[in-house]
Amino acid sequence: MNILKYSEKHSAFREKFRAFVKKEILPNAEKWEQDHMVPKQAWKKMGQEGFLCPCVQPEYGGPGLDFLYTVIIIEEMARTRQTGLISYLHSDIIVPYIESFGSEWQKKKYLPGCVSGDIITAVGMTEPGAGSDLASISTIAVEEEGHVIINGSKTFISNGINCDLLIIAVKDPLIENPHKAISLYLVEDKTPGFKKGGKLEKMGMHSQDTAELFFTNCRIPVENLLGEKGVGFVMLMKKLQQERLTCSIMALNKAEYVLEWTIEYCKNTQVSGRPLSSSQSVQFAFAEMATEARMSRLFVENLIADHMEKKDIVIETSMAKYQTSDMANRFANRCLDIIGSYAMDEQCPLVRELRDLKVMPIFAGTNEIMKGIIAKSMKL
Amino acid sequence: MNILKYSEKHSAFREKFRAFVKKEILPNAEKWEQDHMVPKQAWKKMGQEGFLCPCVQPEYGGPGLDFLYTVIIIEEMARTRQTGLISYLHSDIIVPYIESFGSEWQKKKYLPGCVSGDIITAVGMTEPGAGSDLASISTIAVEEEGHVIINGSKTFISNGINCDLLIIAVKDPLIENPHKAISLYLVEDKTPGFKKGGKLEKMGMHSQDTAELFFTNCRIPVENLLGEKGVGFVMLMKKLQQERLTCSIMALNKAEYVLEWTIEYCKNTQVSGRPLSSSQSVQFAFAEMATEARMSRLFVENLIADHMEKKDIVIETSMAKYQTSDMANRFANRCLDIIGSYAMDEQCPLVRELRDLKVMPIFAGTNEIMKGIIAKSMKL
Amino acid sequence: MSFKISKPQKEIQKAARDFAKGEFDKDLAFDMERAQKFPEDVRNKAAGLGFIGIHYPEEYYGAGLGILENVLLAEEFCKKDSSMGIGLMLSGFAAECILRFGTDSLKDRFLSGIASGEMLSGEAFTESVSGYDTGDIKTWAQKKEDAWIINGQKTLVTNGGKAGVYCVLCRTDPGSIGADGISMILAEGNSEGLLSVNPRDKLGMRMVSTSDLVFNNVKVPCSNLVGKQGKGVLQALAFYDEARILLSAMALGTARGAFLRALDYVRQRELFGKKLAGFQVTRHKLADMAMGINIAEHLVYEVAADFDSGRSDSGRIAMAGLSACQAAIDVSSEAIQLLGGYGYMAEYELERFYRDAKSMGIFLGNTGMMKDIIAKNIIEKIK
Amino acid sequence: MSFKISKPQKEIQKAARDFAKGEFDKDLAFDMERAQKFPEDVRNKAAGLGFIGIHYPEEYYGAGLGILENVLLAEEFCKKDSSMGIGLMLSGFAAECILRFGTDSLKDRFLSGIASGEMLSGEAFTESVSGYDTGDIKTWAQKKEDAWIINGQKTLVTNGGKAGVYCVLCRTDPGSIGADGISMILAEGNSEGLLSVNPRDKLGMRMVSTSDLVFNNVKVPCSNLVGKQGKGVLQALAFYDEARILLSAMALGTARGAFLRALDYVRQRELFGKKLAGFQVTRHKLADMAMGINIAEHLVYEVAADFDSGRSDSGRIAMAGLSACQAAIDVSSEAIQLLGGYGYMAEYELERFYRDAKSMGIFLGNTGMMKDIIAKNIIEKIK
Repeated sequence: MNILKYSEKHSAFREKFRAFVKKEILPNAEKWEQDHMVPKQAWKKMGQEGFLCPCVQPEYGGPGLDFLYTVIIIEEMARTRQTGLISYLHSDIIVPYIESFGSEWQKKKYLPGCVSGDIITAVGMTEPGAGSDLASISTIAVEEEGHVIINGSKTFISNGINCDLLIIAVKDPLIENPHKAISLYLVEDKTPGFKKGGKLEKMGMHSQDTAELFFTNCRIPVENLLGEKGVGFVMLMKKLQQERLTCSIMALNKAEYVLEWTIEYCKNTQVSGRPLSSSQSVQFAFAEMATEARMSRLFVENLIADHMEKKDIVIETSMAKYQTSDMANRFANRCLDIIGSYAMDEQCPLVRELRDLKVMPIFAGTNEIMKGIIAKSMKL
Repeated sequence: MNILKYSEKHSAFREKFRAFVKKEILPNAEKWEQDHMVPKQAWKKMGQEGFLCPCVQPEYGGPGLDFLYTVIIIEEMARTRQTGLISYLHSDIIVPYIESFGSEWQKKKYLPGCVSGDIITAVGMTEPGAGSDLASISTIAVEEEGHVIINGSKTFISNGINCDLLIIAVKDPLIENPHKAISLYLVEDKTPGFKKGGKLEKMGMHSQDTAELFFTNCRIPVENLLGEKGVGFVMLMKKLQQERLTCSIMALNKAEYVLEWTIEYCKNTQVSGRPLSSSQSVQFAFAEMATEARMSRLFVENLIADHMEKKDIVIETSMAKYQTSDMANRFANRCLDIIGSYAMDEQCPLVRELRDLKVMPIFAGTNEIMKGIIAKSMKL
Repeated sequence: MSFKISKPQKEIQKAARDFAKGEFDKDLAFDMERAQKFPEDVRNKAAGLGFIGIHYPEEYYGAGLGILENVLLAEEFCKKDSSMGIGLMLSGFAAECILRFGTDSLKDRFLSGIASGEMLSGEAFTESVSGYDTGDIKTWAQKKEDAWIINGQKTLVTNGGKAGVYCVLCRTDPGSIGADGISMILAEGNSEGLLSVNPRDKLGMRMVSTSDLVFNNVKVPCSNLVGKQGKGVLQALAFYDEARILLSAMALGTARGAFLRALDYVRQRELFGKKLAGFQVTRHKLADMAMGINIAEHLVYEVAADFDSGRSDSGRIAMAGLSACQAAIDVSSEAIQLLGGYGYMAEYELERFYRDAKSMGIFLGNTGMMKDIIAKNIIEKIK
Repeated sequence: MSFKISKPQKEIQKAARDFAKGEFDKDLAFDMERAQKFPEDVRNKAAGLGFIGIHYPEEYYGAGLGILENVLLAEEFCKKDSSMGIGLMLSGFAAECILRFGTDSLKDRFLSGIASGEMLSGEAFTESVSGYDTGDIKTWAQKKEDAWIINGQKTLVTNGGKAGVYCVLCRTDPGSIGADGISMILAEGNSEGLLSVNPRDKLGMRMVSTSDLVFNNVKVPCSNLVGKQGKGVLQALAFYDEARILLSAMALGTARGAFLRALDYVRQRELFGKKLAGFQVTRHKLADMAMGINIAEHLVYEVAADFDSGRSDSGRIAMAGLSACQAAIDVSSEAIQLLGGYGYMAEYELERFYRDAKSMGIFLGNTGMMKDIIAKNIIEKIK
């Protein structure tokens, strides 16, 4: 039973995006990986062709499409062998904060650029001393004569170098309850006092410009407050469902890609005159992984459908985030083991997947945080 | 998103069946387990109340209901702490052979009794030398003057003692190709030459009367041929989908029952003044199992919907059969480990589940057979 | 290095193997296991040959040998028949409390009887369903003249209702809470006021009885105190370590027995015209099973030899226990699957091995508890 | 029993630890690993101190010690830095073929150079992407007067392009098929007609080069034949066994190094106002990690000591390899998870340990191959 009802328009969009991937992304993937950076131009091309922020409403320059267009972009992106043009972070995780909580002025000012690719966004939550535990952040913001002064630092920020606009989580030092002390602000690139650190050297996601960000008496106008003051936590909570869901879609598609690639490789690679796939243990491994991938896809697609109906599935998306990212890592490990020596070679596509996937159980809330959330919902 | 659309009639049926379970099954479960047998009277009561063969058409005495009624009965049966009143084997695996392949005469003769509970059925495939490999059976049938003479033996036959009617798979010794040599026949209890062996002592499923069956020059009329001669294999293949699906529904519900029971137990059992469920590792275990159960349910329900639309999902049901039966066993093992010493005690409901569940990865085609089927479909 | 047992140890191993081969009858085991009984003549013969309490000093009918020798016995017995092996090896359960902490007079009174097969012993420790909560004890013993008067209720007592002597954890300091103020006192099985109730119908380990004990003004001599007053919980924890070594060996033997039965079957059985042992997936299962057993063997023998050398590490013992019980569960479970329908039938023994294996895993203390112990040792010890 | 290394072995262990502490600089390792190079001065110092070829006889600059001592070095080095340890320990890869089967003259020519740090060695065995298909060999050597003329192409050669000598599997019997008729012949790295091509960019083990070798009428003296003509595959299989022991030790050290880094982190890092090491789930992860390491240690030390005693069992070696590589992968993977975002950052080293671990698991021969070996041994040996 097909859960998601893709129309012909959706299919045409997918074809169009596939052509774009083939022409603009795949030929550049190696270079971006080597450069540890995607040029801003690539983001602009994405925007020009209508592949950024598909869900932003037309009054703010967006195409106002449904969430299935987002799904299509993530699915295709999962097979591009690069993670730097991390459009789902921009389109489906960060920009929705502005569209949902921004003032009319903010929306008019920023959203059209987000859609066109002229504004690349980043979100600054994590700090050296605060990862999964947002309440313990120590970047502070103080109001002063119509301005807000930010001091502190953020780390592991995706799009950290490329970003033109940053949503930052800060604490009001005067409020004791950490859950009421956190606000979100919009900080533009080149604001005095906002400094970008060097790119961080990571295991994978090499084309992704992850960086530290520093704030030293960084002054921004009070109008840059996103939503209401002190409700940062609440706003974050409201967006977790879509964040986890999009991560799940990416992880699921990565897992499927890893499995499909391996099956093809084993069918076509002969050792001692027999294809690798003729080994019974390899066949059973594929049968087991195919079963899990099938179940996972059904689960995620069902969540997509529910999400589109605006149901509260924050627990279920926590399940999916942990299950898909865990599965993708298990698949990469197992498939590398199956294929033999070629698995040591960076030419082998699975190698990059192994390196890239390793962060998925960590980011967007570690899988341990996810399990804690699920357990909490069970009222144990 | 709810995959299955239960109507109010379905819900009323479930309530009615629950009441029946409470009144007629639960109070007797312990005795049946001790007796290693369910009295025929219990089958008759099931039939009288309309809980046998819900899908048999009215012209043969059945209620002609949809497959969701079957699902409801299996789901509720999974929580009865007995496996002897194995109605899904009768109603949803064996009787469908008669309804699908039987002659009009056979259907008129046998189906009303199957529905009413006057006829309990069994199916004889497995032999001492042939389990998963049906082609190697050695029970033979030879035609002789309008009769068929059967010689051989069958083993591990559920309802082996109680059965009033047996569908038996036999080989024509004159045909070499085993795939064209197998036919199915209907053998009534008390036919001369048909002898039931003693109940087999098993690890679990104690209320289930599993037996060996012996055939010594057992003569049955040629009219008892089910379907056409030599197409036994084909008929069996056609029914595998529903067989695997019903087993999956049972295993899934057993897994859910095991998990639910354990969660309740751990919430309500204090050690050193704290409930067992307050331990973080126990909470994570529950979160992980809840996630898998959730995914599995979605998968199985989706297959139920597809099956009701008569889609070919024989591969997917093979996936489900292996996944659910494997999951149920893992859950039982893990949950017993979680609850501590009470897990050694036959009073603890999980103990019986552990014993009963152990056969599910073996029967209805071992899970290794399932994986082989899945792999074959991938054309490796 | 490679653990090489000595020649005398090999002889003990062989004697155990011969004994099991001669005395552990399959049909007898089947019947007794169902009836939850142990064949007493087998116990008597085993005792007569010195197989019970081999680690007791010679003056108490022991052989003055170590835990390692006892481990070899346990392994051989359980390899031949898990249920019989368990029943025999737990004859003197908790008597190690007497052996390690008791006075000579107590040893003389009880160890001799156990080693000669005349009596069983058991632990009356826990009062909680979890089975291992030694701190939360309400049973108390009051000193009156030359005697302790014991009142309270114990649960999940091994050899409950059958033992000639129980090692009872009692609160002897009335004002104490938690683990402090608890002492270990022996109570004979036939003491007045001592009642065995609620005998358990168990998943496995069924040749050993388990019940609750009710103490109603049970009076025992003051000299029945084992070890130091107030140190009962510490002594119990030390005993658990020792008991876990033995249990690991029983699990290791059970794994081996299941493995050999499965190996035998897959070498003979054909499927689709080919021996089961010829299928790669079968072969990989055998490899996994053998590896689990190999790992358990290493860990179990090591902690046994360490114990005999006066080194005992709870963390390593927990690892040995986990690995051996997991091997027993996994190997017997997979063995059942390899035998298919036959594996599920009682006649083929494997379902019994599996039930015994799973029960031992629970009896050991569950995985969470074992990991807690391991982690505590790591975090405290590794600098 | 409990594996207790001797005092001289402990001294070797300590010397290795001190050397690694002094010479394995974290920043240097980071840079060299990215550049896929090994710091030659570290190799020279190690050779000067006798850390290379410790198992070679003294006349060839070795220390006349066993594999077990080499295992202790590998473990210590990889514990400190997996990449540096791998780079150092594989300096003389495949030279054991010379050590075990070569003439004294070959030993003198090559082992001395390897042990003194002057040259590297490598194996030129496989011609298949699978990396382990020693039967399907087309490279052939033709005898002409006093020389072998080698033609063909080898793939996935360790130290390819860097080694002073390669141990080459060649078909010397032109009419042969499969494993028969294949011999092992040494070719020096600077031989005319020998070309290293296609250097690999690898997931891990990046301080060791890997490339293909093209042999175009490469002429080597007849005396370069190692062992017996036609027995090349058997010798290669024996070498794989020995190599797997060393690889297991490297993996064991990698697991240990990752574990200690994670332990250190969770003891310091706080989450929700509590030390990470205080969460039960963290503690259980540590328990699992420690248990994996403990198991691998037992199995690896045993096969090393067995090898030194002249007993070598391919099945047990495969078990040691599987358990050690799996421990390295699991422990480094879980360590990354425990460190969260930091774990993913190169600066914290664990991502490198994980890449090295995964690469070693593949280099060892994959799980399927190891289980095939184990199963073969079981089914052939156990009666």
